[in-house]
Amino acid sequence: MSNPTAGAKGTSPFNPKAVMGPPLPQQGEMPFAVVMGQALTELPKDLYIPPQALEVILEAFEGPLDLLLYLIRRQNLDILDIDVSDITEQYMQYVELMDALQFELAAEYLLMAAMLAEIKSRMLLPRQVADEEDEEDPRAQLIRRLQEYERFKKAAEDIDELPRVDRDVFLTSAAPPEIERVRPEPEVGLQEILVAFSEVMARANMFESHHIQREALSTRERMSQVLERLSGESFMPFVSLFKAEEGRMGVVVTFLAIMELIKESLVEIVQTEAFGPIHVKARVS
Amino acid sequence: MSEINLANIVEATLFAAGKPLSTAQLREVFEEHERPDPDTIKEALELLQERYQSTGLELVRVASGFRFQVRQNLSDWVARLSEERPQRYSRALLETLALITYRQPITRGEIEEIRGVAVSSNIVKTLLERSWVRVVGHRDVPGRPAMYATTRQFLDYFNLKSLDQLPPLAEVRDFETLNADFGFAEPAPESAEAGAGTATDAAQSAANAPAQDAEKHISDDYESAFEQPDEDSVGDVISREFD
Amino acid sequence: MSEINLANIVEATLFAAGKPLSTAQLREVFEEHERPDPDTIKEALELLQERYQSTGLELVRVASGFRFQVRQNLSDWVARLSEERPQRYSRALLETLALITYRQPITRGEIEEIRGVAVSSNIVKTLLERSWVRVVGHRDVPGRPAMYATTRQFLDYFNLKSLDQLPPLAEVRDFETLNADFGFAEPAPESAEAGAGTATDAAQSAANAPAQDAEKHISDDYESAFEQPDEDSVGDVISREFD
Repeated sequence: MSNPTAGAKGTSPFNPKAVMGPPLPQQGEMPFAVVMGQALTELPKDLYIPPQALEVILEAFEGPLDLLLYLIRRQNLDILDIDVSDITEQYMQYVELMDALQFELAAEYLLMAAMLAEIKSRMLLPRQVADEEDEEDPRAQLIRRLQEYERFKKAAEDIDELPRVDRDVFLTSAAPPEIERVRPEPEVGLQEILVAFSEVMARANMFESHHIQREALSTRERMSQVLERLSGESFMPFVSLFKAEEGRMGVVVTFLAIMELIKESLVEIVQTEAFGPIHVKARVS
Repeated sequence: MSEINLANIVEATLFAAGKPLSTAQLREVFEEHERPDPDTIKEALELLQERYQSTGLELVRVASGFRFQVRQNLSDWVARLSEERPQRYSRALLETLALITYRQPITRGEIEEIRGVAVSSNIVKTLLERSWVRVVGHRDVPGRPAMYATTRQFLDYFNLKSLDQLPPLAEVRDFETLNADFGFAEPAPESAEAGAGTATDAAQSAANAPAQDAEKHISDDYESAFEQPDEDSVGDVISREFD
Repeated sequence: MSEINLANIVEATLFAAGKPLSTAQLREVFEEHERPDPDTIKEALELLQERYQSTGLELVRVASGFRFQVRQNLSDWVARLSEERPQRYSRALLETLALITYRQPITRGEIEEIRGVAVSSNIVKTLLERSWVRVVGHRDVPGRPAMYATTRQFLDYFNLKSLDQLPPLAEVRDFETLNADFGFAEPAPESAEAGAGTATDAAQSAANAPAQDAEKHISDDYESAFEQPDEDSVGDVISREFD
């Protein structure tokens, strides 16, 4: 059953293999890295950092807030009880060490150092209640930021513990049956064709042609029909292209269509003798 | 929680694999000390075959091993799952179709001349495949290009008795007359509203953005017969997310 | 050949889809005249639930719908199927994801403010590519930074039905105590930290598009849900999932 909120650190019931690498130390610290073959899970008490380890240590922290949190937690202190002065001292030592080693310091660490320095200097001065009306005490600000950061650091750990696909949850599938694919044809509205036509004609600037204006569509349609009937090589009698049952209008339209086809050199007409039958044939070069 | 047993493990493994697994591969998921022999695996497979007897799935053996597959008699339903939404035709295709409609018989070259851009083969192919357009002859010019015309199926699709029922060219330019002529306005005023809206929008966008239009011509060259389907809008997604 | 019935069709469809399907999507595989109503689909799902009770699979509901998945007590065996170890995610990525999850919609700048460190573009790119987060709008401040929110795919990946199934965000201790400890004279105005933060967010995005605003309200509701003790997310029985 899905039970997403279960799974306290290290006791995940979902998959013991979920957590890779060396086991987590009990105090909840992440191992920083393996330096010269040894897992580094804790910073040395005397704050001495082997130079080759500095880079990994810096990488182990997610920024100055994370480093500060670490320093506080290492002393087993509640954030609310921290002695800002002590922590500042330690933090400064770290930053100085980084600096001494020509380490390219992240701007965020220096900014934090400046803030800590300010807090420390304030603490040396007598408290002036009145002056601080509209300005927040940097200590309160820092502690609030630390607390806020810690909430999300914890939330990130919680998310990491959630059962997840391909680690704890495996999806299933079965081979589909043989499927005859029928792709549905797109729908088109007549309106769309008219709009498309008017747009293309507007672009081509061809609306002014009188020729086009006069032309009845029925003639065009009949032209296509006649051409199709003439698609073979043979001659057709001219009169066979007319259909009496279409009435006078049909005869006129067919006649116009044939005239237009002749004009466009699409068909040729042949008359072998004067007043003899006229034959029509599609032009073939 | 269900029992952890051999059949269940084999079942889970086959469904998670997404491909056929051999008996040897199935044995691999067990640690050495608990690994069943091939015959035991086969027994489990037989048991599973029975388990799925009256379901929508079946355990089958194919060349590379065993797999669960959907029963063939359910293919109609499963097919609808992946049925593609009907695509929309591209503007280039609609313009080509419109030109064939109004200027038939017409060659590809003539269409290109009016549109000012090449007509892709895909467009012509799509129209021929849909049986909306046919070749009615070849123009007697070098290359003997095919002349295209519309078909009866085209008229049927648009519910027209003949091309005559389309509005005359002179009126197509004027969208307001077009709607009136077409009788869009008479039976359903609302749909006429919608129709007029679309037409006007299209006309406006065509008139308003000559620069975009020029770009469009270029892209037309590369355009296929279909438009890309629209992605779900973000708003759509988020509102459903919390359903 | 097995019978063609509703449960079998739903079963086959879910297995063939290989991704979660909603009730609405399941109904779509039926032709209109035979389409069952949502309640009937739910009955079929319940029936399947029962059918798989003693098997190696289970039918579960996640954010985007229903899916069959391997029972978690069998994941040790199934995991051995794949050579690759499951991916691990960096702390930076997880923290960024946590902030987006619990503080959505949130900008990169706001994430950086809380984490006290820059968020690398790679992290944001990875989250977007995995479709775990998406851009839901832009904050109406200089630069118009993108606001990120989580997706249904994110919930699916973590086997969740909705955001309120996530473990609640840890409480912040009362600032009154804090001030006392430090001997500060005035009570910190930030005591209602979470509420104040949200209110500012809302005010900032108030000028944005109404659609985004609407979205935001939805997320607000869910955000407030995090602050309260979770009542029904833990060990939600499947039978209730069908309600």
